[in-house]
Amino acid sequence: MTKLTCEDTFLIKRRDLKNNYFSYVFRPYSRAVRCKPGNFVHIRLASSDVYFRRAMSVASVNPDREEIEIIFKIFGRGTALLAGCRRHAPVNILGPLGNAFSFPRKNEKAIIVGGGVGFPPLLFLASEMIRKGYPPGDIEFFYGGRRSGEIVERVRIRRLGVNLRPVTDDGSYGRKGLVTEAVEDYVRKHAGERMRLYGCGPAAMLKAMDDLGMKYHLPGQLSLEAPMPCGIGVCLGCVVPLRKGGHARVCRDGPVFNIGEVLL
Amino acid sequence: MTKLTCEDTFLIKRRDLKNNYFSYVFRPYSRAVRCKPGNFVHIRLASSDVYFRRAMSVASVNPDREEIEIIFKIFGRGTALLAGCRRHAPVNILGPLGNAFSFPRKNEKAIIVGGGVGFPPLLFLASEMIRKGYPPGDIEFFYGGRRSGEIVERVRIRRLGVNLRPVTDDGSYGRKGLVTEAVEDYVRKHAGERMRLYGCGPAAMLKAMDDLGMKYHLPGQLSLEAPMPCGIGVCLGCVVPLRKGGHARVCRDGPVFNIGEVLL
Amino acid sequence: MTSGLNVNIAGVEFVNPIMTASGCCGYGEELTDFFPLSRLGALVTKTITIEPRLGHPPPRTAETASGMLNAIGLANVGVDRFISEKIPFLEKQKTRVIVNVGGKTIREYAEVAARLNDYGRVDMIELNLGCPNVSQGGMEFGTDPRMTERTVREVKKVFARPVIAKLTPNVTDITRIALAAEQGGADALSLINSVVGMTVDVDTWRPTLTFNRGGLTGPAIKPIALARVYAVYERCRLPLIGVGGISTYRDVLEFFLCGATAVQVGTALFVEPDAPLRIIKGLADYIKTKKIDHVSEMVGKVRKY
Amino acid sequence: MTSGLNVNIAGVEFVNPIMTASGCCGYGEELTDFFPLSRLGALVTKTITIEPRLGHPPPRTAETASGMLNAIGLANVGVDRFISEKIPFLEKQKTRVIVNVGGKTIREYAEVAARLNDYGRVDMIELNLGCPNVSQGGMEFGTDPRMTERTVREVKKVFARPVIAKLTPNVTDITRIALAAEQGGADALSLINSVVGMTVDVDTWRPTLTFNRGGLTGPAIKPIALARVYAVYERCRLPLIGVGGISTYRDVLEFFLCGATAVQVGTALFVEPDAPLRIIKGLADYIKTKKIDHVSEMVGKVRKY
Ligand SMILES: Cc1cc2nc3c(=O)[nH]c(=O)nc-3n(C[C@H](O)[C@H](O)[C@H](O)COP(=O)(O)OP(=O)(O)OC[C@H]3O[C@@H](n4cnc5c(N)ncnc54)[C@H](O)[C@@H]3O)c2cc1C
Ligand SMILES: Cc1cc2nc3c(=O)[nH]c(=O)nc-3n(C[C@H](O)[C@H](O)[C@H](O)COP(=O)(O)OP(=O)(O)OC[C@H]3O[C@@H](n4cnc5c(N)ncnc54)[C@H](O)[C@@H]3O)c2cc1C
Ligand SMILES: Cc1cc2nc3c(=O)[nH]c(=O)nc-3n(C[C@H](O)[C@H](O)[C@H](O)COP(=O)(O)O)c2cc1C
Ligand SMILES: Cc1cc2nc3c(=O)[nH]c(=O)nc-3n(C[C@H](O)[C@H](O)[C@H](O)COP(=O)(O)O)c2cc1C
Ligand code: FES
Ligand code: FES
Repeated sequence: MTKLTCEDTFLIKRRDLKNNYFSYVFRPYSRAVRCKPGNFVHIRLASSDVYFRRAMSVASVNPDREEIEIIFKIFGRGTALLAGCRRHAPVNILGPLGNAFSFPRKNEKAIIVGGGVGFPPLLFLASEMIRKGYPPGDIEFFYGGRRSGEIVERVRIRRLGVNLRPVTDDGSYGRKGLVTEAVEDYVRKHAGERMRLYGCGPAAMLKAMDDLGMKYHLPGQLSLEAPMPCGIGVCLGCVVPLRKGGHARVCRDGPVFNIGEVLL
Repeated sequence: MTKLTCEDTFLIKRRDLKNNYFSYVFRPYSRAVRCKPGNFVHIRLASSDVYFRRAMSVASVNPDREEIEIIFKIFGRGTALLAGCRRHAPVNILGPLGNAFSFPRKNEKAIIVGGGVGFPPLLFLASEMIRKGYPPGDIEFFYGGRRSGEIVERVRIRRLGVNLRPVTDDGSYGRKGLVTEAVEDYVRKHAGERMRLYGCGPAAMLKAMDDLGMKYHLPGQLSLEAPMPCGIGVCLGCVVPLRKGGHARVCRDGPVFNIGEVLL
Repeated sequence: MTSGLNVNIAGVEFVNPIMTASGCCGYGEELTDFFPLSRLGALVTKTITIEPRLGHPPPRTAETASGMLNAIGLANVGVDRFISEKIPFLEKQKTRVIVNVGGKTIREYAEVAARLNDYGRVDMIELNLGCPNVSQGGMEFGTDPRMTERTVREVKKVFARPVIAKLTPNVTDITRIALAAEQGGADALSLINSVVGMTVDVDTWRPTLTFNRGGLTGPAIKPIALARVYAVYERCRLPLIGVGGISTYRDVLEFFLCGATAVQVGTALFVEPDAPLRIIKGLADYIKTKKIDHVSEMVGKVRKY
Repeated sequence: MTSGLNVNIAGVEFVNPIMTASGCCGYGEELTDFFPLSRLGALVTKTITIEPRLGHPPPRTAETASGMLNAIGLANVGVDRFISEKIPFLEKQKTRVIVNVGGKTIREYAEVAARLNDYGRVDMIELNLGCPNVSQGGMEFGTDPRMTERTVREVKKVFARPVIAKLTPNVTDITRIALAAEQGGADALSLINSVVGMTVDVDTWRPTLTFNRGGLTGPAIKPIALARVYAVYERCRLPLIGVGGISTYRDVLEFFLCGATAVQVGTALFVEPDAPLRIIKGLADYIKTKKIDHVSEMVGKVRKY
């Protein structure tokens, strides 16, 4: 069995998506082929302030060219440092880590719900579903953000053939309001149809998704975030409480959990 | 009075002098005009391993363009990090710090002796002496290194019009042996002439220069090195014992000391 | 098995002096994704207590300058599940296994030790005498010499193989605690456990950890650990296992020179799970280059001024 | 004088809560190259002893991960030269002056304090009760509650203005020492002094400092300092001055929230001599943005779990 390891790779493509969002492509990353939607990589940012790696969901892969992409937003020290990387800079990556989303059944509609910087793993999920033969038209891609500028990579998402349903807090792009309100309207309107929910985004959104899934008895999965010192399951720092009692590690038992599994 | 401060500047010229030597030019550095031969700047290298600044002698200035130059060799973590800076990178500089060399009298020959990476402040010294009207032909510029490749910036030194006298351990360039042996031969041969010694280099070389100055009753100055946490005289970390008793701070009472002053 | 690296502590042979520290490698399962555990000198498990423990609610880790703060709160599966679920896995691993043991009372320490005594797979136990992250038990044991001595003595009565006492640095004079552990019959000492610390999230005005304070670890504390190892080495003859801020083979050399016979790598595993491999290779190369026959030749050899 | 920043400690008014820590700003002369000392809340001098001291031979500082180790050994000009050479300079500075005092015996502390009592320029004295860098004096005073209490008491008898006790973190329970200092009559406490540490130069196998061990300071120890401030704040009512690893105004907020009324900036001055100006500005902006009338409103207000 090939072992996991920390791998030095290079930032070979760096796109500024505006509004503090960036897309980074790393190559050569020998484990690109093993990355599945939901997996994340743990990125080293050698600096005195930022001692831990930072987790970043895989946003796309090109296994032939041994490339992976991440998309991130500057939030604090860690991501600011990451944003300072120049093209060709060496970057140390540990991964792929965590579990993956399970694909919907053929007869299920996929209700994908991304909030803010939670959309990258869902972009990967949608792409992979389509690549595996799932009809793009059966994918509802809800994407919530504060303002129009926070809905990035729209063209790219549309190009997949999915139904992009943008929602902004201020209505500056797409529907106005909370993305989960839009989802609930959709779910109610299509009551009786088979659907599967997929969500990734801020804590409040995940909680609303979880409630919604349980209320309408819809199956689905949520990808969680937590500060992750190790990312591999040994430090027990990233735990979340489970509904059935006990803790789960977001990094290893997740980051993807079934709706209803975690006490959000 | 204008106060000292830490100043952000940019690496605008980066020359690889081979054999791990580099010349860096920073701009705009508003205090360039204040730098005198012997002064050093204290350079910040934000990193977890390298908490302190690193001292670097000023190798040249261009006051009109607000530029200063340093020349360094990769030695350990600090200089390795410095060498990793790319062009246009911001660099924080504190300085100019320390005292300066005093120029020779008109009737004195200047015997300048650089060992390894000790030559940059002497390069600045020679240039400034010449600019102030001192005849280049009266400057003997001894420059010792291990191998030929370690004698850098030869053309530039020669172009000053000084008598460059290279010495290498293995004889691969210039005279073979120790630079201080060459100096002693010269001093002995020119006994009776008025001379002033200037030295900067490894500890053993400085010791030999000090002995030589005292043996032949020659005045002169040596520029010392010490690990410098603060560089401004407040931590008392960089002290050296004085011959008359007590300690002197290399950063503030030096780095330039008279021959015979310090217990080397 | 690189020659020159094997060490013997209290009669137990280790292929090399690099262990993974308690609480930083779980029970070993996850690390097998990175390397066969046989590459390690030993694996030291998370602290095992008599009852399973969930630990403190999250957040229970925080980042600090060159280090981290944690108050996991001794989350563990408890000795029963450790025996039924983890020992079978460990049976298949060709490495030394040191089980770290904790408790709220001396009796609890002894009970866990007694249960483990029946399992030959447990080569040694290490007593966690100074965990800053629990309200009851932990700290008291390691800050009071009498408690230290009694805890070790009671455990020695019920556990037939060697017992290591792991000491806390949060004391005025660690050598007194070390000598007390020796008096109690300890076969070796591990030092140090984490250093009490605290940080505050200035955006929320809340402590960064739900337990309010926690244990500081990582490169930041290496000088603290080295000073403790050296102080104890000067006064106590037990073999010492150095822990605290190790991430490179050069860090390990510092610990050897200060008197450690072996070392444990903790927080560094979070940044680089395969750090032990890099460290072992670095050590092997170092002794080869320096023509040192055996790492033991360096132990305590710092050339003190 | 930005409003909302002034603080009062034991009846003495400070324009702001930012002081420069002992041993990190000499006697103030050098810092005037960077800013007028009037910008500071106070300047705390290097420890003054009865006799002049050269300190330990170099090397006496070393770099560590996010910090440094030092064993300067209380090098200072002695109280006589301090009075004749430094006080005249300080007379001209419009800042509060706190003179840090050390000694090998209680008597020496008292003698220095008595000499300084005659100079009104000395607004307060701070007793260095825990310097890890001298063989005699220093540490003992701050690790034994009785010695702490007696030292403070004797000094209070001869020095008429407020006396600050500066505590060492190298103890099992700092609150006991704090209460002892209070008992002895201390008007305020500074915490913490440096943390005992050691590092080894693996190229030479020598300690990096000629004193072998030294004191760890800088960002690395900030969580240690915060935990001590918070522990003492919970038990002791004296005003606290936080020290340890401060380099930004956000660090200062953490200290306020944990219970410090003022803070000292030490090692950070080495990296950035004008750090105090940046910090003062950051604080002023923070309270303005957050609509906090006065920094004192934050003291001890960490929202404990
Ligand atoms: C599985 C997973 C996938 C993610 N995917 C993405 C993504 O695709 N795009 C994206 O923009 N963001 C992603 N994140 C979030 C990202 O990892 C950053 O943590 C987040 O953006 C915070 O930004 P920062 O590091 O700049 O913040 P900072 O201000 O540097 O850190 C925020 C706080 O969290 C703490 N912290 C940060 N990282 C850790 C850690 N590893 N361990 C412990 N504490 C820590 C810091 O100490 C600080 O208190 C993901 C997180 C997880 C867990
Ligand atoms: C006045 C002066 C002028 C100098 N001019 C030059 C020059 O022109 N060109 C040049 O190449 N070099 C110059 N140096 C030396 C330079 O500052 C570096 O210290 C030296 O090159 C060591 O390299 P490093 O930092 O990579 O080594 P490292 O391995 O990073 O450091 C070497 C050792 O010194 C310690 N150390 C380094 N810096 C400090 C500090 N500031 N305080 C305390 N300890 C420290 C480190 O901890 C380590 O133990 C000068 C030094 C001085 C004092
Ligand atoms: C997240 C975490 C959990 C820990 N859990 C334990 C534990 O359960 N028992 C124990 O004795 N030490 C525990 N420790 C302390 C380590 O074993 C080690 O003593 C300490 O981290 C110092 O080493 P390091 O700096 O290499 O991490 C833990 C440390 C960390 C960081
Ligand atoms: C080089 C140096 C010298 C010091 N000298 C003294 C001293 O003479 N007296 C004293 O009480 N503290 C002394 N200290 C301790 C500082 O005042 C302060 O308590 C400690 O450095 C922690 O703060 P910091 O992390 O901000 O530096 C010294 C610290 C350093 C780094
Ligand atoms: S991040 Fe360490 S267990 Fe999840
Ligand atoms: S480097 Fe601090 S006094 Fe010289």
